[in-house]
Amino acid sequence: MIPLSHFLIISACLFCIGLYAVLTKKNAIQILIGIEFMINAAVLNFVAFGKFDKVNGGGQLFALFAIVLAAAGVAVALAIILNVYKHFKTIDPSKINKLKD
Amino acid sequence: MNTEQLIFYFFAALLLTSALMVVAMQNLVRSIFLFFVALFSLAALYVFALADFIAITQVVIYVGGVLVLMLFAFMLSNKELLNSLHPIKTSFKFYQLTGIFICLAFLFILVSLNLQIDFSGLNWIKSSTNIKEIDNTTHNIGILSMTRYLLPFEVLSVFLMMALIGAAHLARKDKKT
Amino acid sequence: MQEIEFSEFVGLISLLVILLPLFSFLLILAGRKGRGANLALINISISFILSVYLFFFIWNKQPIHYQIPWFLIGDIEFKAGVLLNNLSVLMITLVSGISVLVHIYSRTYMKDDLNIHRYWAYLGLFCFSMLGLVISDNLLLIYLFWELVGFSSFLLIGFWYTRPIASQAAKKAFIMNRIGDIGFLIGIIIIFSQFRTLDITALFGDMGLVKTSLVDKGLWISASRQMPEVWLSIAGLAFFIGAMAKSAQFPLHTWLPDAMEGPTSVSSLIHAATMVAAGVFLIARVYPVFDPFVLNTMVCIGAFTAFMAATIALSQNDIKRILAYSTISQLGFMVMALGIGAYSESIFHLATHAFFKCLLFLAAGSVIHQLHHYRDEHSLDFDNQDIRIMGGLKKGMPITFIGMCLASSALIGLPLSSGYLSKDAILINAFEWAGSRDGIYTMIPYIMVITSWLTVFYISRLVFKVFFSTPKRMSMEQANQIQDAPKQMSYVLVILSFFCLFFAFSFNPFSFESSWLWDGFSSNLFQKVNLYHWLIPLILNIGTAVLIFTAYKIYVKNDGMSISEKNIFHRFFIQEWYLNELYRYLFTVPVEKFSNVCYWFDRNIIDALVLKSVTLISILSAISHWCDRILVDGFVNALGTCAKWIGHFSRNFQTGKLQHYLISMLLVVLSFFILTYFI
Amino acid sequence: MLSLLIFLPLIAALFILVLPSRFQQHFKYITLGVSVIQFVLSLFIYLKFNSFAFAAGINKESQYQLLEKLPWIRLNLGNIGNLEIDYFLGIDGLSMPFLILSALVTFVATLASWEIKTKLKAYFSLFLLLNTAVIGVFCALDFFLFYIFYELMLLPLYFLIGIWGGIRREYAAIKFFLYTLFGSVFMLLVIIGLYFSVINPATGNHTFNMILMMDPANYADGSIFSAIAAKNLFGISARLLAFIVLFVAFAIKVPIVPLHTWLPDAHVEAPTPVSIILAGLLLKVGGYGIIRVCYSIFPDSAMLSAWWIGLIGVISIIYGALNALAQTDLKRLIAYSSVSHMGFVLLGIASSTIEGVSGAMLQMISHGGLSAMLFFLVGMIYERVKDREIANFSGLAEIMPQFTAFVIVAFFASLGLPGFSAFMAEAFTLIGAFTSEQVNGLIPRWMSVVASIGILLSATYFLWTLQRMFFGQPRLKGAADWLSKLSDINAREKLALIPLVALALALGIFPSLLFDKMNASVVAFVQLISGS
Repeated sequence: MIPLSHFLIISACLFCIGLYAVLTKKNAIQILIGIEFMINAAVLNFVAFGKFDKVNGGGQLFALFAIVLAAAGVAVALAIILNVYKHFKTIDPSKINKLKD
Repeated sequence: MNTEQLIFYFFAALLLTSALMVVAMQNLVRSIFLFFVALFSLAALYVFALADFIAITQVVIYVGGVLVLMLFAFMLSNKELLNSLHPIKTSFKFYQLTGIFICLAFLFILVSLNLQIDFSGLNWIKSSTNIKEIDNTTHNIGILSMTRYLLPFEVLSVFLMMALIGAAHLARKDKKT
Repeated sequence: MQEIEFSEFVGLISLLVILLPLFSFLLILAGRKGRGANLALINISISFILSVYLFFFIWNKQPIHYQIPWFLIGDIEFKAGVLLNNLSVLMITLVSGISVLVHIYSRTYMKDDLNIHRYWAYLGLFCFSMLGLVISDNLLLIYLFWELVGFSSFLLIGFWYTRPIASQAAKKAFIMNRIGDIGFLIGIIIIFSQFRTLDITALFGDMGLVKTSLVDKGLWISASRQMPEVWLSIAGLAFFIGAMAKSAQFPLHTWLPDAMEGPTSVSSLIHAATMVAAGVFLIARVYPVFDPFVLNTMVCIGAFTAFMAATIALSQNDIKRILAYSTISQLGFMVMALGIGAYSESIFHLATHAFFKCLLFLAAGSVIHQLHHYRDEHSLDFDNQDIRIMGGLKKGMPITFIGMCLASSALIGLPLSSGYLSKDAILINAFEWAGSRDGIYTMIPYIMVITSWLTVFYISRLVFKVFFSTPKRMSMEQANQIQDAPKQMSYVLVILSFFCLFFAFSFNPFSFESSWLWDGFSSNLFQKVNLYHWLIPLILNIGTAVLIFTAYKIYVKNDGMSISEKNIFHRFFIQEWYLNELYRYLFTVPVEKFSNVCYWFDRNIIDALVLKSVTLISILSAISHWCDRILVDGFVNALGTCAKWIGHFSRNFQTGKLQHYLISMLLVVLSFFILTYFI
Repeated sequence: MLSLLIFLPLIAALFILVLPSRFQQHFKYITLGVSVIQFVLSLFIYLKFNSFAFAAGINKESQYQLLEKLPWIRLNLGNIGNLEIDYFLGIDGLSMPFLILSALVTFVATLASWEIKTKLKAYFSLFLLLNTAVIGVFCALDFFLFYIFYELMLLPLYFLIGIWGGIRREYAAIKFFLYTLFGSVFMLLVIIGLYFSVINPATGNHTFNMILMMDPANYADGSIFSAIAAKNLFGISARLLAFIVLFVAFAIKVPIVPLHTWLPDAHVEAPTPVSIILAGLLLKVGGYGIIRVCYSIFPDSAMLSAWWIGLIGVISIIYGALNALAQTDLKRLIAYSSVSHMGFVLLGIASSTIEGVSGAMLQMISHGGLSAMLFFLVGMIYERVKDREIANFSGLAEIMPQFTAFVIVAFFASLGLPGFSAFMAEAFTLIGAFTSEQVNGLIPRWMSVVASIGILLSATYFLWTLQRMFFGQPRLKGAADWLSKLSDINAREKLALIPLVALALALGIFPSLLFDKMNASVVAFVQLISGS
């Protein structure tokens, strides 16, 4: 029997790794991967808590939903990345600073 | 330490190592393959949380869908994208430090919070220990998704369709321009 | 009732007389270039006819005075109106008559000028103002026309304004006249503040205010006001200065010779016959205001002017300048005559002089005109106004020659001419007047006699040189070829010649007392001394005969004594007594210098003082500004700078980079966590 | 009626301000329309104006015409009493002529504004604001209101000179501003002093009402400016001191020697329309102020200082004329000639005789028209070739005959040729000054005689200029280039000049047009100041 807190610590580690990727990576795809890590960390939490909710199965079902959503998100994000590349000729987010005034 | 624990920690270590390597890797192709490894080990961890169907789904969707999509995305795209994806030798920058600092701070917060909270003291977790385990999770999920969670399920399906159409629209080559 | 209607009628007619030329002025100026000759002539002719009509109405009958209210100031009402008495009807007839002749003459004389419409317009303006001047009943109105006369004279002298000399002369004429105008104005002011009216009849009539005012214990007392006696003399002098400028009396005469830069017809009308007589006219109008002191001054100045101008005329070579000085000299006669009280003689001489001087000028004009044409046709080069190069014109120009001779004889005062009557009358009166004086005044008539002999000499010199002597620059045959001027011009000469003879003025050629004109103003002031009445003309004429003969010898036969051009007197005379230079160094240059000094003063003293005080204030303000900046503003600025600095700092967050925003966001989330759970 | 006259331009200015800039070519027509309406209104006022003795105005409120009196500011100041400021307008024979003059000069200045090409919106709104202020000054009967309008004139003028002026415009604008402010600051002190001295008998409050200030009975016992109390300030009579301060404030505007040096600079640097307004109206505000304020409120002090004022007038006449003679810049020459001509106004007022005051009034109106005309004419040359040096021109009569005709008219009119208004004005001023010794013994006779030399000098400088610039052979500094630029006068310029010529001629030949309307007021004024 694996204690719940172990799952949570692993998911926290995974989340931070994803966060690091999102914050520092110079490549949009890598950032996307970081985001996936973060989603997966969340999914792991769902699943871990879902262990204690067998009857309603909320944890598992929402984990399922989250996975599907993440997949859809990836598809859209990749499409966006392609378009961004077409438009800016780069996928380095630090070079895309049109948000600056 | 029994075998179950041993396997669990092995997969956990594999997950964290591969994830770290994914983010530390400069080469995109390699990091994607390592990502593949990380996802597999994550699926393994799900099994330990009594979620076999989720684990299968994880493998099918991520490994069969997302990763393939990613690989195809830059393999099918034009040559310059690939060229620009060549690893750039960068020194250790201030922003990386900042990122590490923030991540560690978050980690510290999450872990410390995790340690502070007594999960087993929670009511619903306490009560759940009395309920008998249901083996057939797949069956249970099927019923639940068509009864209790019908609305989120339908919303999700519509959303999924929208996302796919959007992705297809974004990714297509605009002939007019 | 009927009388009022009658005077209204006459008033309207006289108004018409003066307004017609004004219409021609306005219409011609508004009309097309080069036109207007006929309009001007028609208008002035109608004017002339109407004034002749008025003349017969008024002459030696009841004067007519017609007024309308003009404006009100305080409780004094000013009226504008016409006063028609013997003097004014004589003057309007004279002025309009000569104007008509000059208009006819100018049609030919000015034919070739491009801006002829301006000429006609200006002539119209002149006639308007001159006629207005003589019939006005009010000193203010007279002043108005007086200056308008000066103004139109300015325009006409400067008619050829592209010639610098002409515009210079025009300016000089106007400014010289302005000096006189100021005098006139001061006179008006004194009269007005003393008598509270400017009406001529009320002031200078038989029982007018001026005559009834008293001089008592150093005070000049009128019905309502009084002022120190000296102002009476000043008023008289002021009016006299006005007359002096207009009638070109020493020392304000120098503008008249320069005014000869205008067209000759203008010189003849304005600067010989009419305008210059305005001064004499003014003196006659305001005669009662002169006290003995002013009258004596008038005599001296008149006599001196006459003498001086005659000497200058002796030496001049420009035909028009000679005539100009001759005019000045004759005007001196008139002024002197007025000074001695020979009022009617003076007016008489004014009338005769108007005709013969006009004729002299027009004749000279036709000589100039013909010489000019001859010169242009034969492309010769000479000054067509210089009498030294003229000669032998007698044969080709008989009408001009005869006209000139008649006019000269009138000027000299030969028997049977009109001048004989008027000029000798003045001389006789002068002797009679001097009989009752002593000291320097006894010299006056003798000076006049000498002047009159000088007159004989210079005019003979002119006639002989122009018509008899051998011409320079061309042969005698060439000179004989020069023909009389075209018909229109010649007719005018003929008409004027008629007025140079005695019968136009008197049936008895030897007695001015029988002249109708003299009769119209008869004011016998002096004990009649019969001796003078035949002795003076006799002596004069004997002298005249001798002088004419001498002049003939010198200028025609070229023998006898010849006048050296290096003679000091000659130099003095030919330079016109150096008066122009004197004025230049005495007035023009100092005024100019003084005005520059004033301007310097203005810039460097007054303005500099202002600027200095401003500098002082600005130094003070600089000090206070320093305090302000360092102490008060410093604090505020520090706050401002701080805010700015913070602004710049936070601006750095706005990089536009997604990840940086994310970092910031996470830092904030982090700090919330820390705040919530750890502190 | 008067409010309409005053605020019409203000409304137009606001209208122009809200219009978008793409209509800026039409602003001048709006301004022109306003000035025409104003002119028509003022003509209407002129025709309806009652010239009988019972409507003389001056020191009797009931005799003013077109009165408008509204309580404006009422403040309870505790133990000092109630603050009482009225919106109080009205005209009498001494202010009515200025309304017509203002409207006419504004009209001409608007036509001259055609040449302004930059920042039209700002220009025309400032221009209209100035117009409001000027007319307001001539109508205001409440001293506070008067002061507000008086100061309001400064602001637009400062900007008009400072922005659209010539090369040294900032210098000129600041000089003008400082000079005028210098006068008006002290004026404010006197106004406050008067406020605390005068009591409205009807309400018992202190008041700013100018008409009440003219009556010695309204002064509070022992107040600083009370004639009976005869208090001293700094060793001299307080009333005399106040008179001098007010006089200096207005005399700067007139201007008098030695406070005139702002005038040549301001006139020369200002753009043509502003020069026109400056010379045509602003100088008259000074003269009007002296009559309406200084003399009417402090007649006793005015009598004491008449000799000095007359002397200043004479000095201004001669000194201004001599300075004009020394000028090489045509505009500066005309500016100095203004100093000389305005000296007559001072002399006429100082004489305190009916003739003198009438002459001074006529001189102001006449000079208003003529100086506007002169500056307009100079402006025409300047805008064609950007040069005004007299020596750079010769024989302009050949090149621009119609222009020269107008110049001759303007020059001769201002040098006092009879038949034009300036002559009548100067003649009556001199008559008044001369008569003064007999009537009230204020001014010695020699002043009048000396002043008449000014007329001679004015003839000298104008004719000299005429001879140098317009007569002679055509010879220009800029040769053929200038020759092509020096086109003759156009229809717009004629439209501006002809009314001015007509005004000068009309007043010169029929001075009754003006004298009749203001005679009663002048008589009342002279009675007031001579205390009978």
